[in-house]
Amino acid sequence: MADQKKTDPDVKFCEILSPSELFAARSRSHKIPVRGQKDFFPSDSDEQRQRLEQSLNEHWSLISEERVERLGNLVKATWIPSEEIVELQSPAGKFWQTMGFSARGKQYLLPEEALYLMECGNLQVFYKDLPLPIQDGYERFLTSNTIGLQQYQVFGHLKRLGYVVHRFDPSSEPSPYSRQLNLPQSRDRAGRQLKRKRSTSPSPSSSYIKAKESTTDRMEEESHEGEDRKHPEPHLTASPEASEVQTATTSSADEDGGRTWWMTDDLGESSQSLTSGSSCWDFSSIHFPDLGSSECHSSCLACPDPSLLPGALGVGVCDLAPWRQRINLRKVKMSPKEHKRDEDNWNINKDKEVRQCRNWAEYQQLMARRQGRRKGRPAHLWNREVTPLHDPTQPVPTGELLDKISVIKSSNLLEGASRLEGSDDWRICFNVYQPDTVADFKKSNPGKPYSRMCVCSFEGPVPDLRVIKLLAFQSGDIPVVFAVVDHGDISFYTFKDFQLPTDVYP
Amino acid sequence: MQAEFRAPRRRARVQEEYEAPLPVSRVPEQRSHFRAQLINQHVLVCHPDHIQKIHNQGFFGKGVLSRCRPNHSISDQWEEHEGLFLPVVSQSRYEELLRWAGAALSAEGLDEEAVSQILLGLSQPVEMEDLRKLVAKGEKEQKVECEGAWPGLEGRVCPCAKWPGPESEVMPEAKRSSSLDTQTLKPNHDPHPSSHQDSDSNLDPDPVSDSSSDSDPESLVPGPGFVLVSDSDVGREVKEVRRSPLSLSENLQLSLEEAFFLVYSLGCLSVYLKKEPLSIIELWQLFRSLRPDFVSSYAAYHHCRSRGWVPKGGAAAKYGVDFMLYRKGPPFYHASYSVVIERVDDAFRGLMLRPFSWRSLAALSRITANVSKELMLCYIIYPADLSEAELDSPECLSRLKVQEVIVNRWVSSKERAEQDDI
Amino acid sequence: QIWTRLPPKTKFSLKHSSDSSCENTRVTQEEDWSSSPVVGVGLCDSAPLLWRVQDLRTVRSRGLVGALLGSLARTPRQNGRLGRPLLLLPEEERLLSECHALTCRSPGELTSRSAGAELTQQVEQYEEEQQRSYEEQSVLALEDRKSALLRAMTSSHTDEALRGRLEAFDQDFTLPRSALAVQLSTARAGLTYCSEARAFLQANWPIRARNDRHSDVKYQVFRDLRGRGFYLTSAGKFGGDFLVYPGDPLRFHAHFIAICQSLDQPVCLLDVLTVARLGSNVKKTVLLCSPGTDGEVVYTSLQWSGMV
Amino acid sequence: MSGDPDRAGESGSPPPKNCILQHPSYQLIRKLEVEDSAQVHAAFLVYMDLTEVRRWKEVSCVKSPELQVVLLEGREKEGTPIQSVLPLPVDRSLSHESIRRVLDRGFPMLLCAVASDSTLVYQRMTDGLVTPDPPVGPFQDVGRRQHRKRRRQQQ
Repeated sequence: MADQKKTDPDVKFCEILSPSELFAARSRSHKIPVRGQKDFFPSDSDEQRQRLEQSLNEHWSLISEERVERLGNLVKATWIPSEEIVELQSPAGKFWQTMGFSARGKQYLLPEEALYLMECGNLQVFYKDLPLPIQDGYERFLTSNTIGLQQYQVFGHLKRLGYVVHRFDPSSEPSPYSRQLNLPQSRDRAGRQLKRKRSTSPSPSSSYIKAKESTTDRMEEESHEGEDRKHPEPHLTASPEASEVQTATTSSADEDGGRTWWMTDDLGESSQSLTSGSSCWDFSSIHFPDLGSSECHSSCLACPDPSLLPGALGVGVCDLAPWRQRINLRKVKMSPKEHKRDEDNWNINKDKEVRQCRNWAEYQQLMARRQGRRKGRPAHLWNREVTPLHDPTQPVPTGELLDKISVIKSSNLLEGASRLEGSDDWRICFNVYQPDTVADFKKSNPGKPYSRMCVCSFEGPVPDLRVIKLLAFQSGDIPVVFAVVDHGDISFYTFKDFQLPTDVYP
Repeated sequence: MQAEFRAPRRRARVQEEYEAPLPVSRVPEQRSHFRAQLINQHVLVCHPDHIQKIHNQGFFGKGVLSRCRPNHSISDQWEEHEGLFLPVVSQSRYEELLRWAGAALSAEGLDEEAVSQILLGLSQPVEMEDLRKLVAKGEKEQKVECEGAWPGLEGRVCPCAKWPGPESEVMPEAKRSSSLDTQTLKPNHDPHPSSHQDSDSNLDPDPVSDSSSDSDPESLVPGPGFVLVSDSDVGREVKEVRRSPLSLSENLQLSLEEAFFLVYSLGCLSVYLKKEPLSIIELWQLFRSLRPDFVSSYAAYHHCRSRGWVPKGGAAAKYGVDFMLYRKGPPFYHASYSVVIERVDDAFRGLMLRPFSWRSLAALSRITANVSKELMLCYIIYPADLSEAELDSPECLSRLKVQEVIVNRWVSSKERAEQDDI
Repeated sequence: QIWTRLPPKTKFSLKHSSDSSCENTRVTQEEDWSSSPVVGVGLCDSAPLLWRVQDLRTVRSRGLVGALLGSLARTPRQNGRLGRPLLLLPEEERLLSECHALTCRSPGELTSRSAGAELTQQVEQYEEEQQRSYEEQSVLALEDRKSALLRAMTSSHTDEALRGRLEAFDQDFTLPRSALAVQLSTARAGLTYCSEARAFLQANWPIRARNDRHSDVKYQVFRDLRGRGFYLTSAGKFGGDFLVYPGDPLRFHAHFIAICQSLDQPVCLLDVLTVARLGSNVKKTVLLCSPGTDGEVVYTSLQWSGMV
Repeated sequence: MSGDPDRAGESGSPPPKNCILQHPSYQLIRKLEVEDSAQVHAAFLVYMDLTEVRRWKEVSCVKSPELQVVLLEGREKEGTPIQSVLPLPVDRSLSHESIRRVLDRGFPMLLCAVASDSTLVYQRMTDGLVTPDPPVGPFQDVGRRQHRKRRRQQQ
């Protein structure tokens, strides 16, 4: 450096401050000049030119400013290229609460942490006994092995806002299965070690893994934050069906791969046997069971026709009396409005002709006869292989109507997610913790992250449903945020699971 | 991670009554079946009564000349003339209407002479006395007018610049004050047809100034078959009452999804091609051939309807999405969601109905947020073993699944103001 | 900078391509490059970054804006104003390299620098300089203390007392080592390049895959608009390719959102509506830009119409 | 409700005459023999909107031989310049080239996206670079005045 200065001062590039400049820098301002209102049209006015010149001057003086710190405020460290980490040579500063890790009795920083601290003027990193300029930090620390430039941009952006940002290590997260069972995390170190070796992403050097091992033993935080959800308006109710489906599918989906196939296979079989069985039933021979008729006080149900039962299953006479006692026979209280609706509802049991039917075949014949008679049931809709889902001549309340036409099943992000294979193109990069948690933050027990970051390039693809499901499955109940880097701009997007609630108007 | 449900926002001023969620009867005695016509791959409802019911109960379709509800009138300028409220048209406009009527008559096979005879008869001034008598006859006259939209062969003129259908009549001078009278005549008249014209004008800083809503809503009152022709060419303004030469009968256009929903899910509509009503299968196959992505877009539409929401495709064009989702209906609530439909296979890989880039997503998310709506991706999941043959019937819908995803922009810092230096 | 004075509604279509002033400006600009200093680029994770203030000024004077990525030295913990390094857009990088105005400075230089005896020498030099800096700063600190004392004591103390204190300072004062002000350099020190080395440097420039059609289209549009005096930045968050400014973005708002596509490339009408809508929301004109067959770029302005 | 459910409910009765098919302008558009019937319908809706709702003058339909679509041309008011309108169903895509083809006719152009339920969205397309109107604000006064002056000069 200095040597070059002497030999060839003309072509030498130098942004190194003299001692007097360094001394003067101690008292420089830390304020950022406020930018003035912009113009819309460039004109050739001197006024505009002057303003531009002033803005540019301000800009360059800000940009060219070099970092000058008191030696005593700087933490010294060395770059270890073989392990791609930075080892502290002097005691760590306040940053130690949220960054770094100890191993082998020494303190280390990850390259992105070290670079960020260099940019903040907290850390001076030496390599071969010479201090590294920030440029060398960027060019040496940020590689495809550690963390790329775009990932660092996101890291820096969040750190500058005060967030705590840690690398996401999939193997240190509880599996979705144990999360669901709410298992306390295993403290078996050997087992975890094994898991980590399998981990593919993000790929820190092995020494980092070992080093981190000793510090990151932690219990998964069990408490779930009470979410303060807005209550939907009165008529708006999330369909209970949807939530049922969700729990049912998550439980099956979260099962080990070994058992999922068994379950689905079983389901398929049972449904098949059901349909094949139904096709050979003779409806004219099946009488309606007489359950509720008040005229008939028979207290026994006759044995069912053995031909309807699976082989070797004997079913005897059923005494109804004990069952009757258990049935709640109290009259349902209804508001006048409900009464009215009930009356509006055409009750099939009040129909004389229907009550004369003795079996399904007769009932169906009756319906067919009526259909022929019925006005307003156009043949081109009803006498074809596909008929409307709803018959407008048989009115039902809106809620029921909506149920009837709900033929498309709802899915959720976890459904079928466990069978998806991970990909290298999409992975979660960071765990992010809110700035206001910094005060009580413990690296050894960071608790539940506020969100997880997946860094992607603006020129790259938008995640498809597969990716959204995959990452949602990996992340559990913590939202995944896609940090999209467009050169200097970073935008953050979330893709959250949603089920449109059913909205019933009378 | 489940997205939080945001309560839909009610409109500040609601100027109409809510009739019913869907155009189906809820008592067995009252039956209604509607009819639409397939023209140029579009489904149009022509019968004024059908239009009213289909639009007001569930907000299906759009008047082809109006911004939502069919409420187009022959003139947006109305005047009181000797006790009657009449639409004003200029002499040139009147002549234009006459020419059209002539063309229509010629198209029906009339020779030139007959046409000019009819037109001559049409353009004679009408005495106010006669007109008052006609008005007094009231509804009976209206019925007749309803039947034919065009001057008939018998030369009988149908004075029918009316719109929409049965609720049109000559308004007596006490236009609004004699509310009892008007109400009985016009049971479902919307006094402020323009009230939800720009459905989002409150929150949506529509880029263009909303000049059209400045026009006095009262002036859009449906008119009679008579117009006040003003001729200012001769120095001073002359005004005379004449018959309107033709009806500008407005149709209700249904999107393919809306039409198929009314036919298949509610069973309350028949769609005719020429004079033949189409079966469900025929309609399904026809719509699929018209729009390759019809299965997906219908599945998404059907899903939202079956959850009780009102999807509208037209409004969505303004925001570059497939449809907007309203609670209850556009007159009552602001749209809650901008919906984009995506089709995915069994492995949840996109089949790219609309190839998304971060660029287009950024723009969509930004404009959606600008008008306080949420961006919803609606994925239609096709099972791997769904055959082409199965897709040829709407029964394949039960094999599809739907996954909604809400896309939100997360702001990393609340206090960080959006950079103004753009 | 003639083109910043263009009337706002100038047409630049095929028909007007013969406009001679436009051609001249562009040619002049390219020639100008040969006299300007070569810009040194550092590659970080294959992204082209500029580090030296001189280089940043050079590209800015050529109307290239780039994007600042680093924490600002003065107040690092905020995102409103960022500092060095400056990331070049691919189009800026290409423009510079085609004008032979770019060279790559890899950290490899540093490695070669740090060999054996040379390294030892460098370390010694570093320590010497730090020692010298310490001594100079000690002097400065002492002066500083003295003048502070003088200011504080003039009114209430006698000259003698003052002189006593000052002498005591001279004898006793030592600047604590920890109070030494040190610089954390931003850019790596090194040689600048003289213009003669241009051809040689060009050969050194890493070849990058730029084969896809879209980047070619974008580059042609970028080059053309820059040639007309506009400043361009990335417009991702507005759904476009470039934000187009009539002058330096420090002082002006962008007028256009440029969307680059080849003439025959079909675009989904819904996408057009989306971006036109957004353009009107942010009061900018959406500009469809396509390179024509004869090398001229065709522009069509797209505005949300007042027809509702 | 003044409906006539019985009559309406009969499936056998013939549908009412359709008004659109008899509209004279519709016949005019059909005579252009453009095969894309969805575009033809879009053009008709735009034609009706221009003439009936917006009251444009001298509206005519022309066929673009290169694009095989119906274009509309007319004046917003009497005495104002002619404008070309390209009606297009909203689910279509278009290339910059096809926009240029319409612009090459030499008139200011509007692109009209026609949604499936007949909603219309108009976009103005202009050759070259059209500087947007400056945002309103006190600081803009100088620029705005100059802007107006410039615009006037160009006209």
